[in-house]
Amino acid sequence: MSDLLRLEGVSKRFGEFVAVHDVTLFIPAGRLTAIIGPNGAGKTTVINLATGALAPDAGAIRFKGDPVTHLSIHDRVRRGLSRSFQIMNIFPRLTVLQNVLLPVLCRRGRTGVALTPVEGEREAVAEVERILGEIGLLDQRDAPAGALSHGDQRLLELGIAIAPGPELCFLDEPSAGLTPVERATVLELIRKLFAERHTTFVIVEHDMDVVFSLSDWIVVMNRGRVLAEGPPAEIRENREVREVYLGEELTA
Amino acid sequence: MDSVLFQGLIGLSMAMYLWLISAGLTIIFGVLRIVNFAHGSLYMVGAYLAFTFYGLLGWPFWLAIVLSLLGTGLLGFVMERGFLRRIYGIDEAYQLLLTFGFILILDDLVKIVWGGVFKIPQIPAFLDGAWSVFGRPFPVYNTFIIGIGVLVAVGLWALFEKTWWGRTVRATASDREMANAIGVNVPRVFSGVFVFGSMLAALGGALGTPVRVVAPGIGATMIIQAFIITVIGGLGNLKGAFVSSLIVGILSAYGTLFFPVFELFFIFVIMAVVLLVRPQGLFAR
Amino acid sequence: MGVRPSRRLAVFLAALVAALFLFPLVARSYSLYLAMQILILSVFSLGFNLLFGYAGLLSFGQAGFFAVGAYGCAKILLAVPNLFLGLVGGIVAAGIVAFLLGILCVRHTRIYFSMLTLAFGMMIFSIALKWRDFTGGDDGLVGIPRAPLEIPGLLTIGVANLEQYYYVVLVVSLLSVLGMYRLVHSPLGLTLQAIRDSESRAEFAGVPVRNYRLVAFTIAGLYAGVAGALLAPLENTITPPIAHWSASAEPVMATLLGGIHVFGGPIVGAFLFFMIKDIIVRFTQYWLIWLGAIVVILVMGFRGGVLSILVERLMPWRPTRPMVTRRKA
Amino acid sequence: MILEARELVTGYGFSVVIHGISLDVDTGEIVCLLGRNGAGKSTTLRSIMGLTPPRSGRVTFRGEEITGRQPFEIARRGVGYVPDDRRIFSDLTVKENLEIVQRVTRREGRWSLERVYQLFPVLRELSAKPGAGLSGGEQKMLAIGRALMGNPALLILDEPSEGLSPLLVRTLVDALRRIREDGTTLLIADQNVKFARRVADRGYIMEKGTIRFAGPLEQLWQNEEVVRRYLAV
Repeated sequence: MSDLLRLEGVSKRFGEFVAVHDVTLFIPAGRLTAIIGPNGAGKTTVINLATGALAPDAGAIRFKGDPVTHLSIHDRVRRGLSRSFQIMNIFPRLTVLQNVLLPVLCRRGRTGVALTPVEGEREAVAEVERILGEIGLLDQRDAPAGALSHGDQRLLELGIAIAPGPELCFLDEPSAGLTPVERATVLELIRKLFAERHTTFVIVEHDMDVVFSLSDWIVVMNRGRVLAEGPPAEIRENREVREVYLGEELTA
Repeated sequence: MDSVLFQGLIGLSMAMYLWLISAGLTIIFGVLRIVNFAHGSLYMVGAYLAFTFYGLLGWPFWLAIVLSLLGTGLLGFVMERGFLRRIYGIDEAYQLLLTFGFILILDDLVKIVWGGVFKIPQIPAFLDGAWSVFGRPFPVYNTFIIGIGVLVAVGLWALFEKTWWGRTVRATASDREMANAIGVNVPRVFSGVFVFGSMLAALGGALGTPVRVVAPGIGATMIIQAFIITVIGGLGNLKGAFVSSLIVGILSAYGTLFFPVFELFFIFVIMAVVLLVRPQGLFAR
Repeated sequence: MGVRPSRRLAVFLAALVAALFLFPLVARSYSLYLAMQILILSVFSLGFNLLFGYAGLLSFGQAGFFAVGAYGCAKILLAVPNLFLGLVGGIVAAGIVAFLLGILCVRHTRIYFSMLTLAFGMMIFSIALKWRDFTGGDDGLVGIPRAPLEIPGLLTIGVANLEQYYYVVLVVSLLSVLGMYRLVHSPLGLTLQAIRDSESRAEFAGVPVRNYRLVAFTIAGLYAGVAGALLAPLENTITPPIAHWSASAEPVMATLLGGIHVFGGPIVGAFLFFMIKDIIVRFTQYWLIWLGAIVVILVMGFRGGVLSILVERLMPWRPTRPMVTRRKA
Repeated sequence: MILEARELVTGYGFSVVIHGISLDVDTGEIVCLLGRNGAGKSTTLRSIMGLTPPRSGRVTFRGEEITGRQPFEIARRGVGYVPDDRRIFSDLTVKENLEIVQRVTRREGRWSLERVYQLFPVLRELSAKPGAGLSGGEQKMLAIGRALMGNPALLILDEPSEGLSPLLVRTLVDALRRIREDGTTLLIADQNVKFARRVADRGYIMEKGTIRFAGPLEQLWQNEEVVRRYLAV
């Protein structure tokens, strides 16, 4: 299995605080990976480094074999690397359709078109409608995104993340703040997208139900380092991991 | 050589007016995170009030200054409690616009009440006259202004480093939510800081009464100079504001001497370069 | 998405345009002059609002580009008596200056952007004020002719009197409005609005955000240039105050008055701005105090602007205001 | 009861984070709110403190309703708050960080600078250092000391054990016990069950914004099912 994304010895510090220390991570295509760990473990920082929101202090990042360490965010998106956000990040004043239309127009190189109406972009709109159908928001296509319920906004966030047609997509706590029913919907959707679109997902999650039911591979982080990685069954029995979550160092 | 030093001294006294007005702006921005466009207008109101009490009514100079500070402070209180308080959470563009609206109102209000440019009153006797510095007459009043400016700088330093009110303000500036959670009455601190900043602007205006022309519209000029200084010093940085007041004051004194044509231009060049290269200001830690 | 105006609106707009064309038949020269001022401020404000309402950047230096357009047009007219050359020259000059300064300005957003544009605008002001040989200093440029509009081999139109010049202003303004309308409803317009709503989201959708901000900045500069270039032959005299930062506040107020999230907001605002001024000035010389009060009231209670309020009243199903408001903590 | 929270519903923007939380804290108790990340513990504490006012429900402190009051009023009535991210005033010194609380809450009582230094001797050595220059563990102690300086009747701690080394956790456990012995009631949110067992009397287990289980900690701990389902990996 070839690695889609490779982080090699990546570190990032903020002032005195070492957020990520010497992390080496290989994400192969077609494997659904979950990153877990306590608060402040460096999970979101890893996403930020991989997608270009932050530049690493040390280490190298390769995507599909090419070095991307110093590439801008939008260049990485163009190469097939996308993400969703932990804190809701949609375009609240645009309609649901427009929210998803932007990344689609962008992939098609149409965002610079200045004097013809957006409606003229029929192929793009058709593609967006397909995506909205997949995420179940088609009947709300003309609602302003900011007026959607929290659960629907999370679905939309997912829709925007997959709209660029990424080969690799990071999902930062896709189920945060959802009711159990909505959570199940999001979960089902990720599974479906994974199967149908052949997008490789990497999710960061706190909800262990989600993590263990969804992923093929789990990476456990603690204090900026990778503590362990392996298939779910193995992680479940890992003593070190249990300590991080249970605090067994107290008795040690 | 002497004339160069002498010009520097003139620049120093100009710098002090700039310092007084930018100190208030800096403190308000540092704590409330609001860019108060109307700050220059508070300077103007301070000047007009001092002129009324001192120039028109002939009251003692000191009393006039104190009354001017109180009057402008009251105006600041109304602005904060009545208006700004209600829009802290919203887009900063609207905060700029609101305070811009205040400029328009205050400019015309001043015209209605005082009718345009006022006649410069006499310098009070005990501050009149000149000393011989480098063989030239240097006004006592300018010396007085420099003294006051330095005094205010030392006073502000002591206020923020040595008093509990000052520390409370610093705590609020660095984390308003946590300050609230430990028991700081944050809304009251906000009002207090805004009033205090308004009074600093008024002090600049009031002190200028016997020597500087003040007309409606001076607010728009002063605010731009204060912006330049706070940007160069770093938004919200008091020490930076003091140093950059000196730089801008002295540079423009030499500027008027050596390159009168492009003085204004170069000051804006400095402002733009600082914003581009070090947006946190030249003197940020 | 509501791009195509409704039938009633279309009829109204057609009638309005017709009325504008017939206006010189009934109007006296003062009304014509006022109408031209409104048209010019409309164009100026539309450009400003592309930057502010659509791209989320508050510029306090637009008067600088306005002045480049005005001085550029004036200098050309004083040398070559051809209005066409003057207008094109002024507009192109403003566009070039906006593009070059824009490269620097779009590196920042929010208050830092506003301060940078303020600084650059004031640099242009100080050049206008101090470079006597070129700009005439504080006397400005005087005797700018309303030279004939001449496109070699195509047409020559005399515009010496006010009615004739009115048509030039009207046609250029309508073309500008049309261009802007198409622009904000195009994929580019959508992209700018997306950047305004969430810069990071747009970047992660694959948009090179800074480049698009530069595009918006340049277009806004061009529009300011159009407005400035149209002003020069109207006034015959151009002086430095048109470049001052307080002149930059005019399109800001007009836009705010009309509404920033509706396409026509800046136009309605420009109309209201001059109407309010015209009416208040009849009663008192202190009209700015009223304008200030209106600005304060709008900011405190009606941040959508007059047109947004109208649209909400008349078409309550069409959302114009942001649906997400920050909860007070 | 020193603190009673009834049916608290709190959220941010469109999302609701806690759905009807009720809990009681008796005078002199140490109560622990347990649950994984994102269960809603922090939000519960913030609702009580007035930092994120609840949308519905009520909070009573010493018999008086404090729902919807500003945080500073709640602090002045005798609630101390230690946030999970410490929130030290970075440009005040350690000593100033401590003393300022006494100044602003104006609550007389047992705690003084001297007694806080006795509790955390390391703070005495650091007293002239600015808050920004402290390590995470030192900041944690300072945050606790700062809250104590207001002589609270109730001390609320959010994730006190998070990110601490085992040695520091031991120091923390001792300190919290001494604070209780001095007559302060404690409400603690933490994910670390073993830590909670060592300090707390009673516990609530939260999951997905609701309380799933309540009772004495020993009882909770013995319930294999509860530990596995809500707390363990």
